[in-house]
Amino acid sequence: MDFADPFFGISWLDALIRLVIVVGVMTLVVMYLIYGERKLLGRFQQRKGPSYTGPAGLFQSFADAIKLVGKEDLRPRNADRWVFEFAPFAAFIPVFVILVTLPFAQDWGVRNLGLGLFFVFAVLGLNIVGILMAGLGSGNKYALLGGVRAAAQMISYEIPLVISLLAVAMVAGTLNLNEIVLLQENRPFVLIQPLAFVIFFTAMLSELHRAPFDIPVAESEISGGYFIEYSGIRWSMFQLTEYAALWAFSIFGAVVFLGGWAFPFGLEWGWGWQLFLTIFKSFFLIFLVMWMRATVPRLRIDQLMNFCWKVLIEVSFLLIIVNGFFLYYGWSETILGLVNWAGAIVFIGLVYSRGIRRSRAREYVGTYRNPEAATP
Amino acid sequence: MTVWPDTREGTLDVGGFETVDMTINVGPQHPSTHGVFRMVLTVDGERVVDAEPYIGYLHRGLEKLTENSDYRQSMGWWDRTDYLAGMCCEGAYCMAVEKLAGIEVPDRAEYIRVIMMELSRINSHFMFFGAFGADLGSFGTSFVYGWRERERIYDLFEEVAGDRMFPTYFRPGGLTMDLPDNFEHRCRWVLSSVRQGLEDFDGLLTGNEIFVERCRDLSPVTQEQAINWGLTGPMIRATGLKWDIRRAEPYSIYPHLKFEIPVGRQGDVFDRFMVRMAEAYQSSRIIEQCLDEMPRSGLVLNPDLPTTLRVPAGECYLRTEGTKGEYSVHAISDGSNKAYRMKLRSPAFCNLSALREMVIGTYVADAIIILGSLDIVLGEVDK
Amino acid sequence: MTNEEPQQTESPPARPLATLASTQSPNQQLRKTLEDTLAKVHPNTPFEIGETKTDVNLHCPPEHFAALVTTLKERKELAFDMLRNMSGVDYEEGLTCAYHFYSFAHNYSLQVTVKCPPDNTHIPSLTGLYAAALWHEREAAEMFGFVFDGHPNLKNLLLEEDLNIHPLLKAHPLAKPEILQGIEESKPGFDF
Amino acid sequence: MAVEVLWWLFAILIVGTALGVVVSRSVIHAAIFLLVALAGIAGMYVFLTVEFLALVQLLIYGGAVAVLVLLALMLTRQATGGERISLNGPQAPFAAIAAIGLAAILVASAVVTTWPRLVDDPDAVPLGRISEVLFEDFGATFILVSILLLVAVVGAIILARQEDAE
Repeated sequence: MDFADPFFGISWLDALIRLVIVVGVMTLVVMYLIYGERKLLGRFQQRKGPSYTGPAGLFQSFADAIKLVGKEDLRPRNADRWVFEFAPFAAFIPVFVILVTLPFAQDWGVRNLGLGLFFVFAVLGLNIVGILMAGLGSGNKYALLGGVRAAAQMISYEIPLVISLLAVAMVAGTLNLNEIVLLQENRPFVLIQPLAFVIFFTAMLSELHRAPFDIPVAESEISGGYFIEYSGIRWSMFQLTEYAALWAFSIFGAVVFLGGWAFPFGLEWGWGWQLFLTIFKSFFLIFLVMWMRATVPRLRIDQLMNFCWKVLIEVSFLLIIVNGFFLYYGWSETILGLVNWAGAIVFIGLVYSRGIRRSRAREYVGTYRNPEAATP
Repeated sequence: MTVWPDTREGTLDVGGFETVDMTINVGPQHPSTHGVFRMVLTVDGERVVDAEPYIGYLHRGLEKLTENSDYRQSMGWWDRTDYLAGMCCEGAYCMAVEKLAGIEVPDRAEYIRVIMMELSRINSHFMFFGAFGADLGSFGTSFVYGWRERERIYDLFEEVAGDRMFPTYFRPGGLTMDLPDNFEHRCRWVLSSVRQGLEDFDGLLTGNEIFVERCRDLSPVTQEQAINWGLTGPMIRATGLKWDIRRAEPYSIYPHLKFEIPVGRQGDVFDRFMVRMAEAYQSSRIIEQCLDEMPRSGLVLNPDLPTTLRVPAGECYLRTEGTKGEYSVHAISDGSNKAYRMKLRSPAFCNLSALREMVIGTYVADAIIILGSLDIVLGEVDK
Repeated sequence: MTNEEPQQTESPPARPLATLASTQSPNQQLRKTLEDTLAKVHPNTPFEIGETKTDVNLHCPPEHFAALVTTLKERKELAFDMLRNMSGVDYEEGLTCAYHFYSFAHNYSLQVTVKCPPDNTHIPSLTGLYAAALWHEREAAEMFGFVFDGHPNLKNLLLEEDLNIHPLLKAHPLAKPEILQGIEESKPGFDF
Repeated sequence: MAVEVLWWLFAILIVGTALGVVVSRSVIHAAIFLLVALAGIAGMYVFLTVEFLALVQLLIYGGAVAVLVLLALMLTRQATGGERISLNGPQAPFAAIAAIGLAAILVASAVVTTWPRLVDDPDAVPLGRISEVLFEDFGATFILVSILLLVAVVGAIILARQEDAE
C-alpha cells in the first residue's frame, strides 16, 4: 500500500515535497476555477465574462490576486482581534488537510491512509470552525447571522453527506480511498449507488454553501455573511478556501462515485491518462455546481433545514438499510443498482413535481400563451 | 438622527444568557434595497419582530421645483420620478396640464403616447423580474434576461426621442417629434422579443421548485387590507380585485383597446410576480393594436399652442395607471405660466408604506423578497 | 429578423377620440348622492360642494372633518373605502389639505378640501380609518407644518429627522434654505 | 528523532492551550483554545498509532463538541466579539479543590496502570475487530443506545415545536 518513494526514503522530506506540490497545484487550480466560473457564468448569462486581461482574460485571476494583496487589511474597531485575524487560516486548514489523503492517480497523492474516507469525514467537521470564528470575531451582525446560518446548515448536512458515503463504503467494504478506486475498474459506484450520489451532491452543495444553499453568504440578504468585514489578503484567503474546498470535494466525489482514475480503461494507460481522468471528472462535478449557481434561486434557512431533517436524512437511512439487506443476503449487484436507480428517479421526480404542482402557474401562464384565455 | 429605535436599546442585556432581539440595519447601501432605501429590522434569530422603513435619501424636492419652473421646463423633472418608466410619468404630467388648460391632443399623438407608455410598462416590469430574481439569489441570470429586452426597448426610445431613460418626448399638447421611419417594423420586432423574454422568465423561474417554495403563501394580502393600506397597481390586482385605472376611470384611448386585466388570487408574492408577467404580455397586445390602428400620418403636436403656456386657474386630480400602481397628479394652476401646486401621488410610496405590516413575522430572507415584490423605485418614493 | 420595409396598410377610420373619457364620468350621480346623504346625516354642518376639472369637491371645516370622513366611509351609498391621495396646498388665505377618496363599490372619486384657519394648522388624523394615511400625513406635516391630531408617529419622513423646516410653503425660499444661509459665502465655486 | 520533537511540540501545545482555556478572559477565546487542545489530543492518539481513535476524537470533540460550544456562545452572547469577563468568583476555592482532586486521581491511575506495548505495525488498523466488538459483542447495548438517541431527538423536536406553536 505504499506510494512510490523517490526521495531517498526520507519520509518527512518526501511528505514535505508532496505537500508543496499539492499546495502549488491547488493555488493554480483555484485561480483558474475562479476564472472558469466567471467565464461560465458569463456564458450562462449571455455575456462574455472576463476577456481583457491576457488572451481571453486568462490572467484575470492573477491580476485580481495582485490587487487583493495590495489592498489595505482592515479590521473593525469592535472586532475580536485574534479571532478575526486567524479565522481565514482556521477555515483554510481543514480543506488543505483533506487534500492530504486524496489520490489523484495511482500512487499519486500525499499519503495513502488506511482510513481515508473516515479521515475526510473527521476533518470536514472542523471546516465550520473558521467560519464560526469569522462570524463571532467580526463584531458585525451580518457576520453573526452568517455564522449562525453556516453552523446550522453545515452541521445538519454533514449527516446525510457522511451516510451517503457510508453507503458506498458498505458496498466497497473498505475505507481506503485507493482501494475504493481500484474496485471501480469495471463500473463506477454511481451506477450502483445513484441515490447516494444524489444525496452526496446535494449535501456537498450545502457544505460548500453554493447555490441554492448559499444561505450563509447570501449576497442579497446578508451581503456576504461571515466574511463581510474582511478585505484584501484575508478576504482572498476565504475565496481560496471556498474554491479549494470545491475542488477537494469534487476530486473526492470523482474518486468515490465516478471511479477516479480507474474507469474507463485507466489502469493500463499510465499515470498521465489517470491524472486526466480524475481531473476531468472533478471538473465535470464543478461544472454541475456552477450550472446550479447560474440557474436556481436560493432557499430559505428553515426550508433548508426541513429538507435536510425531513427528507435527506430519512432517504439516506433508508438507503443504508436497503444496502444492508442486499449485503447481508448477498443479492446481486445488478438488482441493488436497479433498486437504487428507481429510488433516485422517484426522489428527484417528487422534488421536481412538487414545485410545478404548488405554483398553479398555468392559471397565469395561460394568459400569455393563449391571449384570449380568461384570467382567473 | 437616531440610528436604532430607542425602545429596543434597553433589551440588549450584555451579561445575561437569554436570547435577545437584535436590530439589523438593512441599507441604504445594500445589494437588494433597490437604491437608497433603508429599513431597520428587529430580529429574533431569523424572525422579523419589527421593521422600520426609512426613506428620503433621494428626495429632490420635485414639487417645489415644479412650482418654480415653467410648465415645459418641469417636464424634465417628472420623467426622473419613476426612472424605469419615464414615459408614463411624462404622460401623467402632460395629461394633467392638458386637462387644466383644455388642450386637445391629435389622434396620432395619442396612439404614439400609448405605445410609448406601454413600452415603458414592459420595461419597468422586466426590470422587476430581473431584480426580483436577484433578490431571490438567482445569481444575476434573471437580471441579464431582463436587461436584454430592456436594452432593445431603450434602443427604440433612443431612436424615437434621442434619450434612453429620460426621453422628455411628450409635450403638453402632443409630442416633441414624429416617429422615425421604419418604427413599426422595429417595434413589432421588439414585441416578439419581449414575448420571447417572457417565455424565458417562465422557464427560468415560474416552474422552479425553489422559486415556488419561496414565494407561494408568503405575506398574503386580503382585498380589505390592500384597500385600507392604499395599495394600487399589480399589488392590489394580485389580491384578486380587478381594478385598473385604464378601465375604471379611462383616459387617453384606452377605452378603444382590447386587453385583459390579469388578477391573482391571494395576493402573495408569487401572485404579484405572475400578475406582472401577464400584464407585460397584455401591454404587448395593446401596442400591437395601436400599431394596427393608428393613423399613418398626421400632426403629432397641437398647432394652436401659444408660445408661452399660460394655464387658466383650476384644479384637477389626473390619475393614470403607472407601472407600479396609481400614478396621479394633483395639479392646481393660478393662471400664470407656472403650476401653483403639483402633487405627485406616487404608487411605490403608498405600496411601501404597507411594508412594515407585510414583513413582521416573516424571516429575514423573506423580508428582502417582500420588499422586492413591492417593486419600489426610489426616485418615485422620495420624489 | 430581416430589415424589410413595413407594409403600408390602409389607415383605419378615424374615431371621435376626444369625447371618450369624459362621457362616462359618474360625477353627477355622486354629487346628487352626496347632497342627499349629507343633508340627512349632517343637517347643520356647513359643507360646500363644488367641482374641480375632474372630481366633485367637498369643502369641509377641520372641526367637522372626522365626522364627515366617518360618514363617507361607513354609508353604504358612498362607501369611500380607499384614501388614494392627500396633498397639502399653501393658498394665500391659509393652508389647505386636499384628500382624494375612492369608492370601489360605486367607482366614485371625491376630493375633500379642509381649509385651516391662519393661526391653527390642526387637522384630525385619518390613521384610525385609513392605514394609508400614515405616510401621507407624515409627508404633509413635514412639508407644510400641519399637525395631525391622533397620528401615532408624526416625525419627518422624507427630510432629515431633526430638520424643522417646511419647504413647500410658499414663504420658503427656493434658493437658500435657512440652515444654509450664511454658510456658503466662504466656499468658492459652490453656489446654490 | 523527528517524532520525539513533534511529540514534545504537541505536548506543549496541549498544555498551553489547556491553560489558555482556564486563564483566558474571553469566552470565545476559551472555546477556541479548547478546540485546539482537543485537536492536539487527537494528534497524541496518532503518536500512539491508534488512528481510528484519533479520527473519532477529531470528529466528536473537534467537530461536534467545540462547534456546539461556539454555536451556543453565538446564540447567547451579544454580537460584539471579545468582551472581557471577570475570572474569579466565590466558587474559586471549590474549583481549585476539584481540579487538584481530579489531577491527583488521573496521575495516580496513570502510575498504577500497567501499560501494554505499542502496536508495532502502524498500518494495522483493527477496524474489523472494532466492528465485531461493536455490532456483535455489544450489539444489544448498541441498539439500546440508538433507541435512547432516537427518543432524545424526537423529544427535542416535540419541545421545539411546542415552543413554536405558542
